[in-house]
Formats: sequence, structure tokens, C-alpha cells
Amino acid sequence: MRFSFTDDQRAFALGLRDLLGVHCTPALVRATWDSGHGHDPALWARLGEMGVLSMMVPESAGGLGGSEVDAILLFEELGRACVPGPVIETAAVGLPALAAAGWPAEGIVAYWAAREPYVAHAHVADGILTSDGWLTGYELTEVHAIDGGRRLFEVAGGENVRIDGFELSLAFDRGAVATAAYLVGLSEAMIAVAADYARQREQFGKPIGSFQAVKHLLADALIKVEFAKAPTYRAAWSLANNEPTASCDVSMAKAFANEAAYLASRATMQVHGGIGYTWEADLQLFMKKAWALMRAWGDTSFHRRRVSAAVLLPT
Amino acid sequence: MRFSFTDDQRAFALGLRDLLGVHCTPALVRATWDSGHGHDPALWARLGEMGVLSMMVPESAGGLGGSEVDAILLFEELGRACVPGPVIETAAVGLPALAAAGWPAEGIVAYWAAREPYVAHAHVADGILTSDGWLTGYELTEVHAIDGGRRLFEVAGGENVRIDGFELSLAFDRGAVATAAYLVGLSEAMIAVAADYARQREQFGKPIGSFQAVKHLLADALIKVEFAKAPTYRAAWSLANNEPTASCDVSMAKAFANEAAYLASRATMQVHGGIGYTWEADLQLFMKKAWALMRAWGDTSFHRRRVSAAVLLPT
Amino acid sequence: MDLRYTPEQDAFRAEARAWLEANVPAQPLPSFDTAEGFALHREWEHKLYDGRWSAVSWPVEYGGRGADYIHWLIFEEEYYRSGAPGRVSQNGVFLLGPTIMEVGTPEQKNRFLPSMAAAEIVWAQAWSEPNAGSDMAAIRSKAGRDGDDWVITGQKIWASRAVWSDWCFGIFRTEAGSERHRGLTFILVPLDLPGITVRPIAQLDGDTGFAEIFFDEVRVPLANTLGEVGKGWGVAMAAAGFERGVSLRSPARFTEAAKRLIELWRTHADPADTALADAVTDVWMQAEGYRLHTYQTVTGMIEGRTIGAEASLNKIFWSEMDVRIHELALQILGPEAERVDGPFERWVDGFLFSLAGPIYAGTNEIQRNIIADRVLALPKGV
Amino acid sequence: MDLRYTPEQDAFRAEARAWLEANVPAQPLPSFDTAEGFALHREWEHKLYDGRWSAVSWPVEYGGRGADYIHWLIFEEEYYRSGAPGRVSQNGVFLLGPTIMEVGTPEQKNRFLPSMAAAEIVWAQAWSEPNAGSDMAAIRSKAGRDGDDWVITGQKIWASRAVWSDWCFGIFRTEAGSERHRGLTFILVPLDLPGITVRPIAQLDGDTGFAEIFFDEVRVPLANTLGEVGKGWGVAMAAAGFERGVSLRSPARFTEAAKRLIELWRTHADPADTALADAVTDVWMQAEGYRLHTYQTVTGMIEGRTIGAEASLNKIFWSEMDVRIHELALQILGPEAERVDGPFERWVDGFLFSLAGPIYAGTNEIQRNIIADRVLALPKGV
Repeated sequence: MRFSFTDDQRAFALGLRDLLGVHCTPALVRATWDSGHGHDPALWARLGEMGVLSMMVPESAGGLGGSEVDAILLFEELGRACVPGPVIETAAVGLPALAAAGWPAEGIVAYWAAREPYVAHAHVADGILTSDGWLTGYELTEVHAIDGGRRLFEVAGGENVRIDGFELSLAFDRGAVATAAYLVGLSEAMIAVAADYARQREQFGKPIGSFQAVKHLLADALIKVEFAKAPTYRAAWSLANNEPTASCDVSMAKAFANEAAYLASRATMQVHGGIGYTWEADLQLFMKKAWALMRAWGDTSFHRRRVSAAVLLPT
Repeated sequence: MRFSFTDDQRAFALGLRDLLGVHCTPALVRATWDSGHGHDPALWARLGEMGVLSMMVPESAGGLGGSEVDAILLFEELGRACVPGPVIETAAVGLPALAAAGWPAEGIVAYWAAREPYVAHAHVADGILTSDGWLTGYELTEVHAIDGGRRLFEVAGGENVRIDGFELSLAFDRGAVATAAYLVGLSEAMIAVAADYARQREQFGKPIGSFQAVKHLLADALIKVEFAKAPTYRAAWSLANNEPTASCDVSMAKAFANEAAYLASRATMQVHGGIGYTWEADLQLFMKKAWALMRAWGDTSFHRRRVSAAVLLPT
Repeated sequence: MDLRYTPEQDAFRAEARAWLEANVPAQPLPSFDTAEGFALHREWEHKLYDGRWSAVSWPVEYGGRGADYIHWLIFEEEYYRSGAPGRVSQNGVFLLGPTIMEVGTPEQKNRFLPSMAAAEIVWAQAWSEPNAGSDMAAIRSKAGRDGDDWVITGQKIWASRAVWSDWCFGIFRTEAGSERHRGLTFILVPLDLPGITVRPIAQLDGDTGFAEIFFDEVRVPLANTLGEVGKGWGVAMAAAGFERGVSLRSPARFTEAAKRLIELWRTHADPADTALADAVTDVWMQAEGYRLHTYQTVTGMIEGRTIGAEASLNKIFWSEMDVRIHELALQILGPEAERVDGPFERWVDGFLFSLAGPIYAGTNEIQRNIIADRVLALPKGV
Repeated sequence: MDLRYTPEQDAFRAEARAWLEANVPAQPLPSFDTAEGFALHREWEHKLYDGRWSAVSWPVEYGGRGADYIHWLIFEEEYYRSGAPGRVSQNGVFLLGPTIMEVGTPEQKNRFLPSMAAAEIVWAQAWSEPNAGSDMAAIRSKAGRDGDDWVITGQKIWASRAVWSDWCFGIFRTEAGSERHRGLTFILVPLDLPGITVRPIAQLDGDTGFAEIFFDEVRVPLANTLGEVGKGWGVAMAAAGFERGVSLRSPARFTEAAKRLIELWRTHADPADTALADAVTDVWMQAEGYRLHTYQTVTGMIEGRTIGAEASLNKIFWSEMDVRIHELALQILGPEAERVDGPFERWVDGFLFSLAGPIYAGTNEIQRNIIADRVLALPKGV
């Protein structure tokens, strides 16, 4: 029993944090919103070079051959920087699935699990991984998504080529746990921004961060985020080790991360006051990402019910 | 449309508050716990003389002929003083029911709506109003109740004489709305005690009431209590006027009052710290009354579902 | 206590309903946080005024109906029921108007009230400053006296729709060296004067909901002073108290939202999910409770009781309820909640707007302090 | 990361389970907050000691097994699973013991640790004072130096089970005129000395859970000083940090409670009530989350990372979870929740006890301040 990451795993994540600190600033994220592209090819290329996108692709298929455990801290970092574009769909779901099916594990992948009415990032994807295959040549109709870094499309037509040796449920669980990690990093970033603001912003002659009302808002958010971490790491480990409880573990992680991200968004906005309600403040980029991802890959109710089904029935 | 009480109604309630301030001190309530009697005959006699117990009994039957609206503020005052004994069972439910059935409206009444496993106050009652009659000559087995001012008994045997012209549902709704009012007064009392403590108790060189954490705990409790009042008064009015929505209105009131009382108990205990966790502090008398009554006469879930049934179905 | 409406009140409701059904635009107007929408909403205000529905609680002489608060609540219920446009003149009619009636001179009443009711002049509030948000008393914008004029220099922020409004009102420091609540004066300022720059601020949904107003030696006559010189804080608080207490968010807004939520639940939710049914029932009860509480409050006002710090309880209650109503709607909508256009746009917009509720008109943290200090008489902290 | 137990760990678990199944009293003991129950719990501690299970994480020489934190967690899981009695020696074994090992002299270790592990000496903590609760640094109880003795005068409160305990430990002001955290010394005091009066305090359930301790010129040798003179605050905080962080409430306590709650739900709740099912699932997830978080924390400690203010996050998390678990149990019990004896006594008792969680070992308000100040680096308020 050893619940910790290796020095290599930590170092890789810190390296990614450094890279994103330089190449995925809030200004860049905002630029991808303003351009309407919701994706940054240069950043994407860097993530590819670093191996972030192919972390979970077997070495035999040209990847780093890492497991969900090797990848989970990377998704946390991607979330901390609010990275736009289909990083989860590609790195956690698409490329590993294509590789498992013996297809070339490359390119940009979108994901469409029948259930949803819209497909995210379809405009930049080379194809869409569907419940049973690989869809290309489709027609896209954009709808206005709340998160400019996660554009949404209605998909019509196209050719769906069957893929064998690919498990839909595994793909979904990988996307869900990666999103949980992303939300954890995103939440920490929001809390950090709010704490920063609370240290600087003065009212009544003091920094507002010196008032208990503000302290406790952020402390409560931090607690939710901290306690979402271990379940997320455990879920990654369960997937990597084909544990029978993997899906239940993933659902617990996503449910916790959803709640943490929402509370973090509310607390940080409240701490910011009017500024937090503006388009100009970078906080909105993070909050809207949280509001999008807390529903994508299964909302809290969906995942809680998956856990209920596993734990409430007499054993 | 006039949502207010008459000067007479207010004056009567204030008179009762004065009387209870003298004759139902926390010391007296505690004494009824210690004696194991859970009831004070002298206090009971005073409530009788003042007309509190017979407020809802028609003048023709020797009462004051008041309506639920005339009585509701009195139950709020009874709660503010944490009055022990079967005041709700007798004044709101029993005597009016007996009078309606043409029976002598006098004595001390306990109430047993089949559903519950235990009957409160049965040891001091002349009889038990049941779902369809008047039960006497029973055997009592006491169980240990959390609220020393509301002792509980298992009831066996006895003779149940059928009562006609008495509506069980009306009796239950009257008990529920009276309990809601009682809980509102009880909650205000708890908050007042906590505010008092917060003004006097000093830590870090200041009264703890000057800290936002304490201010906001009590402010949130106060909000819940304030917003439980109007629904409670409205429910009393609906009953007094045989409104078709009466039962739904009563349920809304009881659901609000339950939640308010529980939050008030938690907030006031937290503000008191260790002292609030002691047997010596009077706060426990009030908190345990709240924990008992928030489940008696229908808990929050029961009443919320009664409201759901009325408002969610397509109309 | 009599919770039945009188025949006269029923008749008033019927009249309002008939007029609204005949006049409310069939298609919802574009957001009044856009130039086009603002103009259309101003037109709607003209129409309301022509029907004498723009300020029902005002005296007849100023374009109202001299209706009491009960009638006003009835009108609000019908107004929200009819799906009529938002009130672009709300800062004037509900916030400044009552204040002018309370402390204004006869000249000010005659000059400003009818034009306000008619929406010939649309007013923006200019309370906050970059360094005076929760701490409103930290106001720095100065108004110095020069002959018969005030000369105003400073900066205001979070002025709703100031980009398209005609006038603004706010409090300014008129006593050099004065501190906190003292030495402030309530002044009315046309927004087209030389020296005024209005900078639009885009809000969370991208629309220009509010603006910054920069004052550079702006001259307004002393006659634009509302209330006594140096007593601006009291005037502003009276206005804000009334706003927080009753008029800012009338109950009908939430009872209608709760009704729409129930409709959404009926059409899009799984009825076997009692968790969701409970949550929807809870907010319905909250909206109903807020309605009842308001009727009790206004009855008290009609009977001569005044509304004080209790107003802060209302503000917290409705703002948290509004967030909850929209959280539930988005939960029911699921993936559709990620889309801001389309059939459910109103819910997603409403969610974003609801998040501002715990912040504007005094953050809920400040309201809790007020409740603790003034209602519970706890010792001052800040 | 490897979340599987090693064969050695599985064997340790099996050994613990076997011993507990063979030795745990068939009937639950009476509450250790009563004289009779305390004596019986002390006997149980003797039995644990004889089996070398009373302090598994301690070095063998002091009666432990030199088990690491992982083994300790495994033991705790088996302990709670077996329904074994509460640990009447917990203040010693989990709070004072580790502190003595950290800062105690060899003499102190040999003198106090084995007797503590054997429960020959049961320790009570004596931190708080009537005017030093949340503000622990306001301690006034004095210890003056006289020859080779400390002479202690003052008053402590909220000392758990001090009525029946043998010794107590606490911090006392040893530097006259010193203020706040300075000038305090950690001293160990036998409770049977002349000048000591112990006044029982009845807790919410009527039992004598804690006591006040009055010191009137009580003489204890300087040798009873733990750590450096004047450095008592640091010693106490180290102990409290460890307590809040891991040992005070081990995860097994809550995972077992959540299991019992699910059992109660299965036998007494309506499965169609998804609101209740969701709520029960939520607390099960919280207990599981707390377990995982703890394994991560202790792995970190084993790998040399220290636990600091993060301990405050744990304390808030488990104390709020414990309240929630019991709220739900009482909701399921309905009218039975009003009865404190009978078949559901444990749930009702547990509810009352859970309400103390957000208060003792530093109120959750204080913990939130600590998190804000030390983890989020917000400016000090108080």
C-alpha cells in the first residue's frame, strides 16, 4: 500500500506546469475564445512534443506507454491552466482507443457518446470517436457554447467505420477521471486567483482577505478540492489496474470534482464581487470551463447514482 | 388583503410572554425535567386561567371562541418559553376536537395518530385522542425521551370510545401548525440566548459576537426563522377559513419551521462552544425540544412530500 | 388578518391583466443590455406610461395611480405572469423616484417624476466606486461648490446601463476632508454633460450591462442636489433600504420563475427522482414564502410600521433562492445547460444573472453583518 | 502508487482480526463517561496491552509493535470493524504518547510510555481554560518555580474523563508577565495531588464526559516538564496538529458508521426515496474519500513529508461528515429518533456526540482561519 506518485510522475507534471505557465496564459486562453477557434495549434504542438497527448499510448504505437496514474497529474495541470481544445478527448480517450484498435494513434480526436446532443471540439478534430467506431466526413452546425474553449456542434451524416478491440465504457471512464483531474486543477487555479485578489483588494481599510467571511468562503472551497484529489488518483489507479470497482471509483471522483469545481467557482466569484461578474476578468474563463465540465462526462447526479447502484444494494 | 394581527391578538400574545417570563423560566423547565414529571401543574393552571388552553374552544363550550389565527401567536410564545407538557395536544388539538364532538372541553389531552410508536405526555393526560375516538384506562410503559418536557410512552389496552363530528385530518393539521409556531418561538429564543452569549463571551480580547464567523452563523439562522413566520401565520389563516389549500399550507409551514429550528439549534450550539454541549447550560432544554418537535407532527420530508403532491402534478 | 383580495383588488388585477394581455409584445424583446434592446425597452416604458402602468404606486399627479403596496404587488404579479419586458427604468421608478418623493423639493418632483414615469429620462444609479464597493462610505468622488454649481470630479462604477441612460444619481463628497458617511451629498447628473466619459463594461454574458462613469470637472447646478447638503448618505440608505426591502426584486419574479421551473421539471425530469422533486418543491416553497413574507411586510408598512435592517434578510433570501432556482433548472437541462443560445437560453442567462444577486445592492456578506449588528445587536466587528 | 496491501500487511490484518474476534466483549461496555464504564474500559485496555494491541504504532520497547502508519490504519479498520470498545486511553496513546516520544527525556519515555500503553496510568488532557477556549493562547494558569518543583495555581476545563483519570497534561504560564504563546510550559500532573479539585461536568447526554480541574498551589517536580521550559506552546501544537491530522478520528470510525448507516437504510428506509438514497451515498463517499485522503497523507508522512495546517482540513471534513451521517440516521429513524434508550440508542447518542465534533480540538471556525492564513496565505484577521 503506497498512495503517492513517483518523483518522475511529479517532475513531469511540474514540467508541464512550467510550460503552461509560459505558453498557456489566461491571455492565450482568452485569445482562443476571441478568435472563435477555441483551440491553439501552437500550444497543441507543444503538448504533443512533450508527450502529454500520447502519454497513454503504448510505446509500440509511438506513445510514452504511460498508465492512467502516469497521466492523471498532467490533466490536473491542464486544468490549472484552463487549456482549451480537446485535450481530454484526445489524450485520455481517443489516442489510447485508436491504439488499442491497432489504428494509428495520432491527430486530434473528438468524442461522441450517443447520449449527448452536441459534440465538443468537433471543428478541430480529425474525426469523432463514437460509441462503436470512427466517424468522419460529417456536417457540423455550431451552437453557442458557454465555454469558448470548448465549442459545441451538432453533427449530421458522415461515415462511421467500426472499430474493434475498443471498450466504450473504458473510454468513458477514462474521459471522466481525466475531467475530474482537470476540474481539480481548475478549481485550485480559481481559488489561487481569488486568494490573490483577497490579499490585494482593500475595503474598510484592510485587505478583504483579512475578513473571516472571505477566509471561510475560500477555506470551504479548498476543503472540497483537497478531498476530491485522493478519490481521483485512486480512480486512475483502479483503471490502470482493471479493478472491478473502477467505474464506481471513477464516478466517485467525478462527483467530488464536479461539486468542488462548482463551489470553487461560486466562492471565487463572491470574493471578487462585481469584478468577478465581468467579461474582462480572467476568472470567467475558468468559471465557465468549470460549469461546462461539471456536466460533461456525466454530471454529479449521474455519477452519484452509479455509486449508489454499487454500494447501496445488499451485498 | 391584510396580512397582520389585530392589536388584541398582539396584546394577548405579549401578555402571555410576560406571564411565561415570570412563571416559565428555564429553571422551571429544568425542574420539570429533573422531577421526571415533564409538566408543571401550577403553570398549567395559569395557562388555563388566562384562556390559552381554551382559546380555540367555542364560547358555547366555555372557551374563548378564538380561531387558529387568534391562537397562533400564543403557540409562538409557548415555544419561546419552551413550555413543557401537552400544551399543543390540549389547546390546539384535543379540546377543540372534544368540543366539536359535543363533549366537555376540559382536562389534559394526549394525542395518538396511529402512525407513531409512542404517545407524548400520556402520563399526565386524562385521556388520549386517537384517530377515531377517546382512549382511557390504558397501560403505559415509559421510554426514555430526549426531551424531558415531552415524555414518551408505549400505550397498551384501554377503552376507545368513538367520537363523532371530529376530523382527524383537521386535528393533525392543527397540531402541526401549532408546532410550527412553537418551533418559531423556540428558535427565536435560542438565537436570543446565543446572541446574548456572543455579546458577553470574550476571546482574542473581543466579544466573540464581533467576529464575522459568529455574526454570519446567527444571521443565517435568523433568516430561516423569519421566513418561517409568514407561512405559519398563513397556514393558521387557511385552517381558520377552511381553505382548500389548508393542508398544503400547513405542511409548508411545518417544513420551514423544522428546518429553521434545526439550523437555530446548530448555530446556537456552535456559538456557545463547549458550554453548549453541557447539561448545565439551559440551551440544551431548548435544543432537545427542537430535535423532538422537528420530527413530531410530521418531519420535513413528510411535509415536503405533501407539498410536492399538491404543486408538482400538472394542473 | 384577511388574506383574501377585495373585489376592488380583484378588479384592479383584472384591469392590469387585460391591459397587459393586449399590449405585451408577442416576441420577447432583445436584452436591454444591448443598444437595440435598450431602445425597444424604452419604447415599452412609453407604452406602459400611456396606460398609466409605469409607476402604479406613484401619486396620480406624477403619472401613477396612487396605488398602495398591495396593489403594487398585484400589478407585479400580473406583470411577471404576462411575460412583459424587464423594466429598463427600474432605477428611477423604484429607487430614485420614491426618494425624490420623500426628500425632493416641489420643483424636483415636478421636473423629474413625470419624465421618469414616462421614461423620457432613464436613470442610472452611480453608487459604487472602484475603491468603494462593499465599503460604500469610502467614496472619493468630489463635488466642490462654485457659485451656483457643483463641480464634480471622480469616478463611479457598476452603473447599470449607463451607456444608454440619460441621467445618473449618486452620492459625492462635498465636504473637503470629510470622512466615511459624513460630508456626502446626493446629486442628480445628466450624462451628456461636458467632462463626462462613460466606459462600457461587458458583463459575464458579454453584454454591456453596466459602465464606469468618469467625471472631469463636470458642472451641475446646486438645484440638482437631492436632500440636504452633507446628508447624502442618509438619503442613499433610505433609497437602498427600500430597494433591498421590497421593490428591487418583487416576489412575483420568483413565483413565476418557480412556476417555470416546475413546468421544466414536468417536461424534462424523471418524476421518480424524488431528490429532484424535493429540490424543486423546496424552491417553490421558498418563492411562496418570500411572497407571503412580502405581503406581511407591506401590510405592516401600510399600517405605519417602518422597514429597517430587516431589508437585509430579504436581500439574502431572494438572492440565494434565485441562484438555487437556476441551479436546478440547469441540472434538469443537463448537456443543454452548456449551450447559451437556443430554446433554453433564458435559463442559462438567468443562471449567470442570478450569480450577481449575492453581490449587487450590497454583498450578502455585508447584509449578514447588518443583520448581526442591527437586528441581533452584536458588537461591531469591522 | 500501489493501493494493494502487501502479503505482510494482509497477514497483520488477519492477526488483528483474529485477536479481536477472540477478545472483544460480546456485550458492548457501558459508556466510558460513567464510573462503572470507565473501569471496564480500563480493563479492556489492559487486555489490549497484553495482546500488544494498545499502541501498535509505538516502538516495541514501550509496549507497541513498531508498526508504521499504514499498519496503524489497518489495525484501526479491524478495531472498528470488530465493534471493540472506545479507547479510554486515547488522550495518552494518540496525543501525549507521540509527543513524549518526540520531545521527552529518556527517563520520561521509560517512566510514562509503558504505563500509558498498559493503561496503568490513564491520562486526561487539560488544555482549555474558562477564558482560553478558541483563544488557547490566553492561558492564565500559572506554574511558578520553587526549588525543584513547579507550583501550579489555576483552572482548566473540558478535561475529558478527568474525574476518573490518573494524570493530566497541559500547558501553564511559567514566565510571569509573559503573553500569548510565549512563556508557556508543558507539564505533566498527577490528579491525586493535594491542592487539586476535579469538578465533574455533565455533558449533553447527562453523562460525566468531562471535568474542570482546579489547581491550588499544586507541587509537581520540574522533572514533569515535557520539552523545554517556555516552549510549551510549540509542544502542544505539535501534539494537536498530529491529533487533528490523523490520529484523533481515524477513517475506520466513519467508514464503519457509513456501513451501519447503509444497513439502517436497507432495513428502515424506502428505497424509492432517491433523495435519501443520494444523501446516504454522499456520506458513504465522504467516508471513503476521507479514508483515501488519509492513506495518501500517511504515505506522505512515511516518505518524510510533514503534516502542517492541512490537518485543519481533515478536522473540518470529518467533523461535518460525522454530523451528517447521524442526521441521516435520525431522519431514517423518524419517531424513534426521539427516544434515547432502546434499540437505536447508539445512533441518538452518536448524534449528540457528533455535535461536539465541530467544537472540540479547536472549533471549525478556528480551523477555517488556520486554513485561510497558513494554506491560502491570506492576511491575518484576528
